[in-house]
Amino acid sequence: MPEASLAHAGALSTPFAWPEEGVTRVPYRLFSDPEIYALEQARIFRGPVWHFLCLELEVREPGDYRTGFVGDTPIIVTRGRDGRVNAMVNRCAHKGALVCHKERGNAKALSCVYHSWTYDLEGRLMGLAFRDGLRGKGGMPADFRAADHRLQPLRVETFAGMVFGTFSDETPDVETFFGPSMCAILRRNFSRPVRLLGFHSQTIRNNWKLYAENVRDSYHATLLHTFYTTFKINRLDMDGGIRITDAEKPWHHISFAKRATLDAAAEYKAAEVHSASYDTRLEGPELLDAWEEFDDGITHCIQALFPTLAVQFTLNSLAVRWFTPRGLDRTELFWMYLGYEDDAEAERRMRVMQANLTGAAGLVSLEDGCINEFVQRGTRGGADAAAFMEMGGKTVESSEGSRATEVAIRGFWRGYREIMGLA
Amino acid sequence: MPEASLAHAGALSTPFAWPEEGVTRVPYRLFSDPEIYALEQARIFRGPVWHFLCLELEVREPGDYRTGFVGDTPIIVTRGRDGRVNAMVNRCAHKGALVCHKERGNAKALSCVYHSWTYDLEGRLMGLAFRDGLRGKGGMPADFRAADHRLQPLRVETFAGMVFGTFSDETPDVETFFGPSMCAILRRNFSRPVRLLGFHSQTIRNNWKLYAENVRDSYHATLLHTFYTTFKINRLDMDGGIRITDAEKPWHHISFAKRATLDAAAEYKAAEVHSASYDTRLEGPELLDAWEEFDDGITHCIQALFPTLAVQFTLNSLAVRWFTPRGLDRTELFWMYLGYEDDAEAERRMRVMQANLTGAAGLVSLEDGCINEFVQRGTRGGADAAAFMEMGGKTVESSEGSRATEVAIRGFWRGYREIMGLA
Amino acid sequence: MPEASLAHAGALSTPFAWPEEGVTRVPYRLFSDPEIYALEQARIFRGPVWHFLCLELEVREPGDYRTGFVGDTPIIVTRGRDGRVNAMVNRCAHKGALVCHKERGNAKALSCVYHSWTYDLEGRLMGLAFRDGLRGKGGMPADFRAADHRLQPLRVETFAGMVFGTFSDETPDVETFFGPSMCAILRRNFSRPVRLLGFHSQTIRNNWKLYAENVRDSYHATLLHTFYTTFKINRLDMDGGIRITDAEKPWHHISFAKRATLDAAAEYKAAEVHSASYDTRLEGPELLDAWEEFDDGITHCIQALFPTLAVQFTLNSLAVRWFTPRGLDRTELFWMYLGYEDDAEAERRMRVMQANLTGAAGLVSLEDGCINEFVQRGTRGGADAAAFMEMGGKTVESSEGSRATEVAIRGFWRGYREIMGLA
Amino acid sequence: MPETPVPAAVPAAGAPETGAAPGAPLRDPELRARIEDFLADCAHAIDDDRLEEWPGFFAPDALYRITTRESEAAGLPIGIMHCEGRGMLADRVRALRVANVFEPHTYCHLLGAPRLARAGPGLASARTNFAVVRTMQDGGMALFAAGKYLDEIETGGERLLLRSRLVVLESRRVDVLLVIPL
Amino acid sequence: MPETPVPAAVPAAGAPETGAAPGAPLRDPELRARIEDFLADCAHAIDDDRLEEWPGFFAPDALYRITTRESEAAGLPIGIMHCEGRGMLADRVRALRVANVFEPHTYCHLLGAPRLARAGPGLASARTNFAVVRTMQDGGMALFAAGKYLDEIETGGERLLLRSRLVVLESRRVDVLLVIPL
Amino acid sequence: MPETPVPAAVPAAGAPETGAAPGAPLRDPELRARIEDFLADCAHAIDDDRLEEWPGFFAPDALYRITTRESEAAGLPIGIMHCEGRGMLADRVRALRVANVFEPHTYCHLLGAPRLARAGPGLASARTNFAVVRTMQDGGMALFAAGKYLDEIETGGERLLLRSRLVVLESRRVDVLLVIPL
Ligand code: FES
Ligand code: FES
Ligand code: FES
Ligand SMILES: [Fe+3]
Ligand SMILES: [Fe+3]
Ligand SMILES: [Fe+3]
Repeated sequence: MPEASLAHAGALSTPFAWPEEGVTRVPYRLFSDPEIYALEQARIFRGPVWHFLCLELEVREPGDYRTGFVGDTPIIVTRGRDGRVNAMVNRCAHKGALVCHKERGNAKALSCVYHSWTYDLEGRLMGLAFRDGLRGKGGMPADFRAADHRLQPLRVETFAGMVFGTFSDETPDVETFFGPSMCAILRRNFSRPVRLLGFHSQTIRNNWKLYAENVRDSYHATLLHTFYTTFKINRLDMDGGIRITDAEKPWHHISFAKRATLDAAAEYKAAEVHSASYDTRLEGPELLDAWEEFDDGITHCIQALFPTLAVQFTLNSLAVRWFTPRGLDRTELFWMYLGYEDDAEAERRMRVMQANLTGAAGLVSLEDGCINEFVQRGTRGGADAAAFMEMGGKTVESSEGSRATEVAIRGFWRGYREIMGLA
Repeated sequence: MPEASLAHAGALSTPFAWPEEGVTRVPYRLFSDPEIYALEQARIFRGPVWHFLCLELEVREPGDYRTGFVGDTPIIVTRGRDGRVNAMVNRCAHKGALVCHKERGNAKALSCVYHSWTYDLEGRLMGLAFRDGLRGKGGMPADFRAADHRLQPLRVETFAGMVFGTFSDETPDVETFFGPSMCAILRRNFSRPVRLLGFHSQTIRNNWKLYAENVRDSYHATLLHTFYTTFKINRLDMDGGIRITDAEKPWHHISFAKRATLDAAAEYKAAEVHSASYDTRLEGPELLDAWEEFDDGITHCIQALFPTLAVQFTLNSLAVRWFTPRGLDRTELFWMYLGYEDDAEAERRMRVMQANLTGAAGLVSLEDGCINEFVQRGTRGGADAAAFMEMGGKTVESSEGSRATEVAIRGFWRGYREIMGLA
Repeated sequence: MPEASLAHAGALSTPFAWPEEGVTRVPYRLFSDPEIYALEQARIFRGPVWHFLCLELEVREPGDYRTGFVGDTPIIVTRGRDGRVNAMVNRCAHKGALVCHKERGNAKALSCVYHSWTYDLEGRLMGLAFRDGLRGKGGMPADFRAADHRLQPLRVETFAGMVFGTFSDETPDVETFFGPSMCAILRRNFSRPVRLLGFHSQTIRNNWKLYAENVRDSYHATLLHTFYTTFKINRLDMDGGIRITDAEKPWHHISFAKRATLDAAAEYKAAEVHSASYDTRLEGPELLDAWEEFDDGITHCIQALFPTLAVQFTLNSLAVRWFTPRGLDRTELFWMYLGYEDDAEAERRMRVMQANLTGAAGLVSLEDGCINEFVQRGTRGGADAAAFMEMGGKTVESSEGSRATEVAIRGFWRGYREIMGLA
Repeated sequence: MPETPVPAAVPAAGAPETGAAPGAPLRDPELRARIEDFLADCAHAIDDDRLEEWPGFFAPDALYRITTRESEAAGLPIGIMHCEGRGMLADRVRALRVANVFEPHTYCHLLGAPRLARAGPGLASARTNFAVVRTMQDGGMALFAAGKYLDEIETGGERLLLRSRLVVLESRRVDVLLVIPL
Repeated sequence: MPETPVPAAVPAAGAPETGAAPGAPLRDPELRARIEDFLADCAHAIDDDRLEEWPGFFAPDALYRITTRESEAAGLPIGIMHCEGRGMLADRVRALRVANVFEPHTYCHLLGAPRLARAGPGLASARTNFAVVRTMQDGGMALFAAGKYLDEIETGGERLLLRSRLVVLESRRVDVLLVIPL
Repeated sequence: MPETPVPAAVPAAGAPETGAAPGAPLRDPELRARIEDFLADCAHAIDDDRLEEWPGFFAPDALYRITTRESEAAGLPIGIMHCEGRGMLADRVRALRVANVFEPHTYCHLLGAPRLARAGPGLASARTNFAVVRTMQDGGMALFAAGKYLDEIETGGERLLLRSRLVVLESRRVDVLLVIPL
């Protein structure tokens, strides 16, 4: 079916009805229906939502550009001569070619290689070859006006060193969209100039929303990622909780823990946590060398921003993680590791070592590379069945005292359902 | 289109009408229409049909499990503590992850790695981690009842060492479903304890039903598999025939031949059988060493069980073959080679040698790896055309005297059409 | 959706409306909608259009056959005993298998390997194995008539050494379809017996129509293929133009240039042609050795024949190029290089050298391998947007004086729209 | 439910230089060169469709088996192909030429460095990882097979000969069919 | 917008025989043979799931890093894996055995010819292109990784040992996950 | 309709140790090592984007052709690339740098063991199977090319030089385009 046909849920060839239990149930059809995927492109990715585009440091100098995606739509982010950051669709106004076919670069202007239509860094058409033909023959008609043609712009806002873009005029400003509580913690993390330490990505074989759930699933970490548990980096029996940062729009959340407060709970013995089988001596203990970086005692903190961004500060490892749908059952997950410009050598060294914990080969994250695929595969043939998520109750509200809850996932689905218009 | 939408033929976006000539005609659309594929999942694979799951010997001990598929749906087969064989959908009752992500194993209980929901070997939920949260915070709501959650069970019956499963309560018992005549020959083949001698699979690039036809196509063997003919292992001019084992439900059949009765027919010269070009001397004749294993003179016997199972006894080679759709134009074909526990060394050796005849590299079967793909590719652009199958007449009835017939294929389509509800 | 369902534009699940500006606008949906693809199969590839099948020299001798495709439909071209060229669908009349599974060969008759149904070189059923069964058992019913079964034929015409086929009885004869002006230049190119010098293909990752545009895009060559420009092989400031060979049916065109007439135009400086950066000294100048082969001064001439064929004579390089859809966003592009039987050794040597300019690794054509993919990717998420093509005006008429025009592309869409019945 | 036992710490020594390959290292440059050439020739004969030469690389009573890693681990006697003696190899080639029906395709063998060892007097062992790229007549190209050759090579005679070749495939699943020997 | 500068004509000489590999050519047949066997053994130990042997191929204080071509070019300190010392290698293996959850799969390493050079007394350098074919338990087989090993090998002792191995992957994108070392 | 004639039985001898490679075996360890390093260096220069060095591996009047197995079998003079002399190789490199437009990508060459032979005084022949893994800037990685190098190598001078390299691709179909030399 053409994407064009799916601007509204009403256009679905098979009507969709959310179970009456609400967001404690999620029909598996949402992960396997190509029409739902097309609808998401229109309602979420081209809709009233702020999408992470890149970090400001990736387009530091005027003329720097960096390409990416908002959903399926190819995007260019540029730093203008005026120092402002711009974003536009990477689709030539002439015949639709990618204007930038390199992922990164620096250019005075954006020139499409097909017919040399050339745009300024804001995406305005500056000129085109042979506009008046040659020797008065050929060329564009008299009524051609360059001003009528430009690269489709996105609204752009930068916050805490991150660049966000949206296709919609309805989207409230970034700080309103994410809310003050979320913005405060982001400011904490990006209080000083950051430097890029590492970058790679993963292809995960699942619908993008399964990873969105995974990021919000404070219930699984200690059970699936047993390295976490074993080495007491992050356990549910540390002080910690889930903060829904906006009760009205419970789409985003913060998950935090304080390592120092560990008080081993009996439930861990009860729980079928196979990490029990692992003795905790590391032959290379420097792997976990860390220092107290903040005075709030928070040693593990993840901010999940609707729909596809997460910022994490685990021990001293600062990383920005985001993901992009690559089809119904493929998602690309990007990892960007950061440090501060003024890090001491020893500090940088510890951040480098701690990066072993996360990413595609992360000792405490590699399971997430396959677990969502297990759900994608497990739900095949089950389009009529639904997930059951009542851990921590059936409501969507902060759970400051416990992370043994699925509240943040329910919050995601609240937002998804609202934006998608799925009654 | 979501699978969910196709419970009935009436839901097809393009109405389907079977040609008036009936099952002597098969529209090629059936091999290329994704909606038909989705409908098959509901009507055949989740419908009132017994599906082969595995051999009993694969789950010999209590706690043994083995995963597989019924159509697109992932399945677990287990041997319970009570020694009974169970089957259930490999989909966690929590959020749908594969509960078993290893193909085989032995376990006291089935524990989902995502959040450690744990099930007994019958698929009943035994417990889940942090059900009551930690220190009274978090956990499941008060009205949570473990008994409400379990892995979706299949009905299971074992027969002649084979494990069958069905999703439907309407399916009659296995012996009724396959019929006494079929069951008799299966008992003959599995009269003594069997041992696994070999296992591998093939990806064939065709719709699963083309292989279902191929297995029932007694007309092609001697023409396509010229090695057969040349070495007089199986020819149409041996005594043999096609037995439709249930006139009412002509879905299954037995094909048999008696090698000793070969009486070279003139038609072989007439027929364009290019094996004529092959002189019959083998430099390694031990390849075909065999012994008379049964006193009924039958040296070649194939039982085709609707929809996707075949058991074959060719010379002394006993094999179970089954296939699973892997999409509209992909099918996985599994080969399992067997011998008897009490085989003499010389007998086992002959079974091993004879295995060269079949399988992915089988001297007389490798053509089936590509021939159905040739049909898949030949019928592209021909969704409105249909196959013509009147060899051996237009009816569906046993043909004890000849295998120069397509009766068994027509029988398959009779069953397919009935179950699919395609008028 | 089954192909069967899309015989008419009315069958589209989402109605299509062409923009009121007409063929100066092309909605990107046409490159990404699977229903449009299916409709093209019925209306264009199985419709009233002549399709290039192969060169006569590929089936020189009686019994020679060569397989190929018309859209998705597999085809066989044969040379009959009577010396005439035949074409038929490569789909057995029995059950639909490819009758020829080798790309080329010579055979007395066409015999399907599945059940040995055998056809003469015109596709008539000659015989089938065991038609009367064996010893009077089995075989075809009494009312079976071989004459009722044959390979589906295509109408065939040969012109200038090229073999064309069509499924429709409405298609006018080849010379009428392509028009006298086009046929005249084709005769010029194939005035003497040709010899095959080279053959290869490319997979390009775009919808087939993007390449059809590319071939007709006289505006891009000098801007994208800077090697062209730099070495003054073909520039817009040479005498040259676009000849729409049939005003009524402006589907085909001829593009030509006269190298000797180069008169470097100021617009080249103005144009953002990055070739400026390349100094023109070749270390191996023999690459461009050429001779004046015709007295009309034309040194660069491309004939684009609707829908998927182009014949080119660039310097002394004669090549036939055609392309076949391999799905919505895949196309296979074939290159066949030719010389004349009576070429002198030095001439053949120059044709061989000049072949470095074109093909998958062509110094002036390799960009076309990726540029259409850039459009395919650039238009993702833009199904509602459209290309803008007013270079050289908004009309469809010859532009003898200039190639700074998109007239030939507009001509293609005029034909496409008419045949597809897209109002 | 990890069935694997907890491993011991790093093995004190573990003679990594010999690893799994049995017997003493084979370091005679001349013999190494001969074996490397021999193994390449055997692969090239297949790749170049000189299949009639292929049985000539084997001893008259050689054993040639193709099986899968999974079957080998399970000790199953039936793999995917089993030939005893050069005659059966020749029969395979002749069946391919005159009897079997399949779409034309070619192989391109990529061999890793063979791990050689002395396996007895006049006998060398070689373990060679390999990959085979299969190309169909329409240009479709894919990784068809990957695995290892476990060879016993007779080095005593004037020409090297395979006494046995066990082809262990990584995958238990074959794409379409296997007719050209690996 | 080609940022690349216009290159000079063909370099007069450019010592192509040594190319990028630093140091003097290493042509001693005996040592070449030992190193070739050593590199093969290290790959086979992984392929055969003898992972507990793998750290034994490294010097006690060895450096093992997996990074990407793109990250290496950008000089980024964080790649995909970073181990200092044999102990961290052993920890990786033990985590794989007892802690990490993933679908069972195997590797098949294909190594190109190692380009050897002398890198100092008792030290050799090797650059070896490689590809790893990953096979899942269901038979699914794919090219999982390609790139180059940049090794420093201690040749002084009785056994060869890796002083450092830098694994540079061609792709910055990993398919699913990376848990078995490359 | 099998056009292939019925083959004879197993060839009595068939000199499998030399197989297709012409001329006498080349067993001098020193020269084998030099050639192996030379071939690896040539591949690494391409893989590392040191393309300006690449023509330096060829003799001034060298012949470099890329063609397909199918075209070679048919004796067609036009393949996919045809360069006569080092100058044309340099022109290809410069066109790639400054004129041609394409999406950035890299190669990783995997070379099988070269089958070496003496082809005359001061001349060696080598047949080397290869595969090239192409990686796009977005991390997309695929088997791009497989085939064989048929080389003539001048061994007389101080540096080895390719007198001719014929690149025979398995597939007649190129994925997208070919601009970086193979
Ligand atoms: S498509 Fe960009 S200039 Fe024509
Ligand atoms: S999905 Fe299985 S326990 Fe949560
Ligand atoms: S399909 Fe061609 S003969 Fe049966
Ligand atoms: Fe996680
Ligand atoms: Fe068969
Ligand atoms: Fe072009």
